[in-house]
Amino acid sequence: MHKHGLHRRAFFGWLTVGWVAFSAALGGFLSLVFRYTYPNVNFDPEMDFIAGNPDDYDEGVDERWKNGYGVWIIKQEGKLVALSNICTHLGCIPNWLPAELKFKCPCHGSGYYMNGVNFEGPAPRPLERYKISLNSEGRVVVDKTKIFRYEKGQWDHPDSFIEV
Amino acid sequence: MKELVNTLSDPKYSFTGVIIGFYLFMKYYRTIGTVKFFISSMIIILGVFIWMMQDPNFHAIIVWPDNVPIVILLFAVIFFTWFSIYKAAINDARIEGGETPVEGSVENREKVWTWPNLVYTELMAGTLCVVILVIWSIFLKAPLEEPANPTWAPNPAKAPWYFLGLQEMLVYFDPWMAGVVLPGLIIVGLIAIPYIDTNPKGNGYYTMAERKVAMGGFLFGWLALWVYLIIIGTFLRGPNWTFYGPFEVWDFHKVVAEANVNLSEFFWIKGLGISMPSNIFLREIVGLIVTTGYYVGLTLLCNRSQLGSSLMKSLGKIRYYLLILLLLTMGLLPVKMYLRWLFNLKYLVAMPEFEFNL
Amino acid sequence: MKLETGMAYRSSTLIRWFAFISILFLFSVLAMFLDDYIRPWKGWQIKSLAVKREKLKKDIEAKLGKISPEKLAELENSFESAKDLVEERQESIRKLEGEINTISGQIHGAKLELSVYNGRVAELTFRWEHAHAHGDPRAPKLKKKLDHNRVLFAATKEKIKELEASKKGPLAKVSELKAELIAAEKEQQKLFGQVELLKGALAKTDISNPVWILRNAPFIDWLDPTIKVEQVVLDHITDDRYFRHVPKVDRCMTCHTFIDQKGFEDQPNPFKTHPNLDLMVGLASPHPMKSFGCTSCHGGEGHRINDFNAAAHTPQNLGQQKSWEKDYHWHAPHKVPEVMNRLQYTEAGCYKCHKGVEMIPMAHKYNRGKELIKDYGCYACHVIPEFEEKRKPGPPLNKLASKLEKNWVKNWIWNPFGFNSKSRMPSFFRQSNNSKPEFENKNIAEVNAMAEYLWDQSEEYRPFGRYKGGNVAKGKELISSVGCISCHQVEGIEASQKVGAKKAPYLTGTGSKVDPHWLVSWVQRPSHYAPETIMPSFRLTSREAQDVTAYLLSLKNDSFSAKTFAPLDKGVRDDLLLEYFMAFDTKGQARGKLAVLSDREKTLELGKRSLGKYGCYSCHSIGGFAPGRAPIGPNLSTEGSKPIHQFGFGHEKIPHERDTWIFHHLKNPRRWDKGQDKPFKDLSRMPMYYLSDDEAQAMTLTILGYTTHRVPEKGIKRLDANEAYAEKGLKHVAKYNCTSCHKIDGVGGDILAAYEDDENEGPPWLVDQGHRVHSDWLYHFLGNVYPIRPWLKVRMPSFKLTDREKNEITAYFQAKAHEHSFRPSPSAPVEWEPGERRAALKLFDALACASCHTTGFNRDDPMAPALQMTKRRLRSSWIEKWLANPQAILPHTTMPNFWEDGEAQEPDILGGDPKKQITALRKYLQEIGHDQIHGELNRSSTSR
Amino acid sequence: MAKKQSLAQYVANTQVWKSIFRHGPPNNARNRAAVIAGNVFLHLHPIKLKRSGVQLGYTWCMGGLTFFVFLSLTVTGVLLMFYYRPTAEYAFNDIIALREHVPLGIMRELHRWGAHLMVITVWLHMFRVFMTGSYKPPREFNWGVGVVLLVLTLLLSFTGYLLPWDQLAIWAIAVGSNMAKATPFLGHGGPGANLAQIGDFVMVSDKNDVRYQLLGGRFVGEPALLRFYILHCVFIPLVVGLLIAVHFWRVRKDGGISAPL
Repeated sequence: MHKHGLHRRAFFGWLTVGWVAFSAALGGFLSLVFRYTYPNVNFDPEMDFIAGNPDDYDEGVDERWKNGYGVWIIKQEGKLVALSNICTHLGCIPNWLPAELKFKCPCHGSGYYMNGVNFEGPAPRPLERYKISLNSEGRVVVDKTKIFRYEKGQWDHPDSFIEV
Repeated sequence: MKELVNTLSDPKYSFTGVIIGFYLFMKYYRTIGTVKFFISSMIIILGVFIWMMQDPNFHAIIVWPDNVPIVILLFAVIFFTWFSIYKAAINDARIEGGETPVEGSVENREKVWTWPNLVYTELMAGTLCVVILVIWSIFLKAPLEEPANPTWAPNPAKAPWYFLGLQEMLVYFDPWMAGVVLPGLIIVGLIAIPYIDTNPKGNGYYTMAERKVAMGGFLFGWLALWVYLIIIGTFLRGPNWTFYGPFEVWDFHKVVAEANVNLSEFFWIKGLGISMPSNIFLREIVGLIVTTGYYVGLTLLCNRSQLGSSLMKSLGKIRYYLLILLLLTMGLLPVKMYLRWLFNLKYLVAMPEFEFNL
Repeated sequence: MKLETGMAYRSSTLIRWFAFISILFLFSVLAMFLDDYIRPWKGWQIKSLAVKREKLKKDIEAKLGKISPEKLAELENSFESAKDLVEERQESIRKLEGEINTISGQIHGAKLELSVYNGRVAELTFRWEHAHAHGDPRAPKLKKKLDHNRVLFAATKEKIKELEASKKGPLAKVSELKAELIAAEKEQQKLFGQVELLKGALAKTDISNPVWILRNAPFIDWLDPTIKVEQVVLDHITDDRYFRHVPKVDRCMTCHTFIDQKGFEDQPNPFKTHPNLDLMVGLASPHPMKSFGCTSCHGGEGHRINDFNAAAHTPQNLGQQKSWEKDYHWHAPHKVPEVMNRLQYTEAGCYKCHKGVEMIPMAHKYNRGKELIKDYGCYACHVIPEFEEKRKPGPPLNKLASKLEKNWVKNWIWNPFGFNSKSRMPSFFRQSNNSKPEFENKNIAEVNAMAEYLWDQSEEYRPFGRYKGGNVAKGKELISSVGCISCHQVEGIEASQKVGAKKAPYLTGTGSKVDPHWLVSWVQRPSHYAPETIMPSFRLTSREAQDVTAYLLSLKNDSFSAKTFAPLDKGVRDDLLLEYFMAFDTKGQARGKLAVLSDREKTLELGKRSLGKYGCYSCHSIGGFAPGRAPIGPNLSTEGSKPIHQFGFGHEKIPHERDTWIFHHLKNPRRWDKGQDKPFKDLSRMPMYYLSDDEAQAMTLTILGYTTHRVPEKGIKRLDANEAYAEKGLKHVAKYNCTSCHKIDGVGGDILAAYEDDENEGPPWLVDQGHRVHSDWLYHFLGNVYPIRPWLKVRMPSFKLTDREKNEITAYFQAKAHEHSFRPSPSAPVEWEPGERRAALKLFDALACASCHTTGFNRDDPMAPALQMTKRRLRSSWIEKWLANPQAILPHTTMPNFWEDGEAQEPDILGGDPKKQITALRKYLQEIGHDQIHGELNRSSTSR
Repeated sequence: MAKKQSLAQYVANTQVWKSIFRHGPPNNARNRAAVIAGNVFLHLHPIKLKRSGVQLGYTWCMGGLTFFVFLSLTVTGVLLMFYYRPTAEYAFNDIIALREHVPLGIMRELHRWGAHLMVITVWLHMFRVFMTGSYKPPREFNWGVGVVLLVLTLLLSFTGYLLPWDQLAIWAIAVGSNMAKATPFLGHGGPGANLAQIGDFVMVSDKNDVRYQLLGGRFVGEPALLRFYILHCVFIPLVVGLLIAVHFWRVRKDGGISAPL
């Protein structure tokens, strides 16, 4: 009886070991497959570019970098800022309506003032600004990897604008 | 007249209409579930539809190739909803008279040979389906627009039609709610139906009287929310996702006054007239209280009601609270819609710092 | 033990086996994971962090060392006191901040209102315009509503403005109250800002930091790893995937972590900084890493990072190979589309983008190889890119009989180096593969026949001059001073060895070689004998020509010319001819063909065939050989991509590598025949140039550059308009060897080596020549050379230039100087300001210009160019620039700087304003100038 | 005798015929049973079923039609794959080619409208099942499987939407996939994403969130086209096929078409 019980325990011990090992291995395998779906490098386009000289820009919204780089350069109140052209609602691309002095998203109608602050439609927050700086040759460099968000109070950060 | 239709089809009014209609539908389903009613109403509907099709703007929206399936779906939904109500009405009458439902009659319980009865039925249905598909394909070309251009979004940019209900929800909710939480709850809710609905009656035959709550809940979600939102999203949302009546030109420049205000702004700025506190949670305290109140308060209220206590008894606690949670979350949508229309409320809780907006 | 009923196995056994196999499975998954996670490049990156850490620590120490402790204490004090000060004012600050808060709330509220009115105005505007345009009766009502809302909108906006204005006061007060603290913080930031930045960077290199470990931890290292594959994707340089080109991807910087960062020059590879960041890789260089990657120039498989060998690293030399074998298990790359260039051959990568240019700027090794290819005339026998239109490198042989003796020619062909140690005619005979007696006999017959054929084809030529004897010493003096040594090295003339010119043949043993009458005619007017020659005329007088000839004739090599060349063996000749005929005919037919020919015809036939066989016609123009005949050597235009198995290594024990083969082939082309039993007609014929290792290596590099790579249009270096003109002209400048005398914008001036004592005695530097002279003058001058600096012994020779060449050379200088105007030199009279002319005259006297620039003035011993030529020759702007600071243009010039440091030497004239003085002087020079372009000065016309 | 034998009889008597069909014409009880039981495709059906199960008025045949449309989509889809290359350079032109110069240019229409039809039939199937209460015990699990199949049908259609690589396609997918961005904690635009950050270690960003996994990049580009192609043509159909098998098996095991107890 006693012997039988021991046997039984050993029996369940091996069964547990087997299934635990099997599930762990299978889980590991599937995790690696999951990891496989994230490539180690990406071929997305460059995230920074040189956007001419500060003098190239007039007061207002400049759309020359919208296509290709997805950036509006806006000169307002002595500051040059690089505004993202991605709607904070669902990532559509708003249009600049010069007559109404606002950005309007065609997807769900979010509206933004020239400075990028939202005022109508479903957009939850203002447009994002990118890092903008002057390089050693005095040219404007826009770096899209660094983002400044209004609602976090980041628009006062010295990298988020150039004084002109 | 067209002007009136345009105005009335604005969700503000039409959604209210749909809710009233749904109530009447549930109440008078036996009248609706008659052939006479169907034929007369079909004549009216088709007449109205043909009249509407005379309008170039409406015509243009309807015949846009990717919208055709929705028109087909629409008529199919009308027909099949009526048809099941029709059968349910018959069965309900029989049950009241002490008979079995039609499906349970001795004749229908008799077993028949699969070959050739079912096999040929299926074969013919399939063949007919191919015929429909071929004719559809011959007359309607699959849409193809300009080559993909990641730098320029068309206006309006719409998701596939079966997701337009979700896209329409985005007007009232943040993407995490409309795109993730609500669809997720829909799926979970659907899977949960058989486990929540413990009513043993109505299994295997059409009936309304024997499972009114289940029918009401499901049909409301299915017709009043899902199908209705798809129709709005597909036919009545134009450039800038602005609302356009069925007879309105999709004028790119149309502007609708929209100045939405968060609950916190209502409270601190408009109500108390002081600036917003810098602490996020303090700032949003009202919204947090209201949201908690919505779930907890309404649940408590429901517990006290007669229906609530009887449900609690019959379902048990887990089923009951799950049901309440699902219903309340489904109810969030109409609640949010009305809050938007009545008070221009943007968010109950607005925490863009955490991307948490409700 | 008995099994249970219905069981095939004992349960316990089954379960144990299952457990065992599951554990195996678990381990295999673990092994798979580790295999994936542990990659060699990760090791290099982690090592590079340690390197960076060391550097940052040093930088921080250096920065901190600069801050004095007194200053630190002072700063601390001022900070503390500022803090106390502001603390005292805390109450009023708090009050003000409360005020600001209230106003902010009001602004917020007003803005909410504003957005309501804004929306209403927008909607009503749309609706009213719509109604108005369509004649809707509701239009007036809508308009009224719109106007009402507009008023509200404007009022709200006004309110916001007022509120914002009222907020400014308290805001300013707050910052005033906090001013000291803010200032102190700024001061601190100024002092420690950079150190803080460095410290931040240092923290990132700390691999014991838990965050660092987490970021690079197994499995979650996709989130935001710091150890990761770095790469550049090149838009306009592609990998050739046969019928498709795909953008090149380079990941070299994954291990070569600091390749584009300054400050790691002393690190061992792979952490070394690129040695030439200003030209390559650097962000501001013309070839930034992001646009050009690495393998575009270096070659190799830049996208492969998991194996040192997969990237096709190629060692520089055996030593490096050995150490790589030890460190990285290096083996020769195989099955690799493109092997890396050895370090010494890196410049081979330049050519694929820089095509169609005479020289590639900064690619010194490549340019040297190309120069050597040009000098040795490789392009004559091989098709080589960029050399398609070059003239034949050897002299024409169609008037040979009037110049040389037949016996000498035979000896020369047999062994050119026996006569001229620096011969550029290569050796075809007496080589390792044809020095068997049997082969030598045949070769002797061939040489004899070739000479006979050349004499047979030689045209009549009568030298126009007669050599009557001259002064050898004077001749020697002339040769060393007049300019010959810029192209020739001449035996017995030391200066010529100093210059070491290689453009033209080394002149040795001339007296034993050429006919004296021919020579005297040649030195005087080379084009009389060879119209196509590039040798210019130095405008020697006949006396001078006699002297020069006398010196050249005094150079003898009689032992060479005295040797009588072995006579033609007719039997051998006939055998050779039979072999030729039998290539297509039967033996009988061949014999028949031979029998028909006369004895002389047989010799000439063999001569012609031999000249064809050895490709003599490629370098020399020979009668009877049509000009369009295909070159004898293989096409080298894709040699750098030729598959390795297409190179014949024979039985030589040499590593089977492309560059090695080319190098050894250049050194000794006949070596591949070693150990092979080849019939006479199949022997390798590429001649021997006796190249030095250095030369062979340079040429190998250049040839390796000729690959099949097709860089897309976008990636190729395109010349702008200036560069294109400069490039066109440069071809002529190179052809006529202008740079051997003139240092053009810092390049060339080889002959100046002979004028170490005083460069003013040598040919003038051409600095900014396009800006300096009028283009029409230069054009004229190139066709009609006249002395500008009559005191110089070296002469600008007269080249036979076509109009087009003159034009393009002029344009070359203009383009180089970025001078876009082709304005002819001024002809209108000078316009004077009042009193300016008098001042100019005074200055001209005071500065004693005429004491050096004498011709046409009062002395006959000029030391500087005649000023009368100034008007038509020099551009006004250049004259002023020259006057202002001559040394800035020509450091060695004897022209004094009269306005040193912008200070006039004559403060009385024109108020001592240097600018005005220079202008006045320039105007004067232009006034006294001659009008005709030609510089033959008419003395009588000069006046003061 | 042999002369009178018709051709049909002759063929039916050959060894080949008999090896394939092991029973006579299904005109008697034995053979009607045999034809269903002996055929791999037909044996999904019971040999006999309740009369209401055959009635179109009860079942609307929507489930069967959904399966049928799925099969026809598989066939047309496989045929379309012969001409379609999922790359940014070619995808659009190949779609044009399918209509303009490939024979049977209606193939794409059949596939696209078929896809819409399948969404409709699967919805109506679910509607019918709910209306007849057929999800009730013992069929709860199969209803769950059905809901998953409904979701997968929508995903199939959604992933296929991108493949023509036109404006309609990428912007519909952009709008749709941006919702993944808003997934709480897993999408970089969702609630809680910015809590998952230690110093400059951003755990949820546009480079590692669920949308990146879905698209293989930060936006709808060529990797997204490839991923959607694989999902559409291989991955989801395999899962759907598997679940359909489960679904059908459970229909049989749970008592066939529902009927009053």
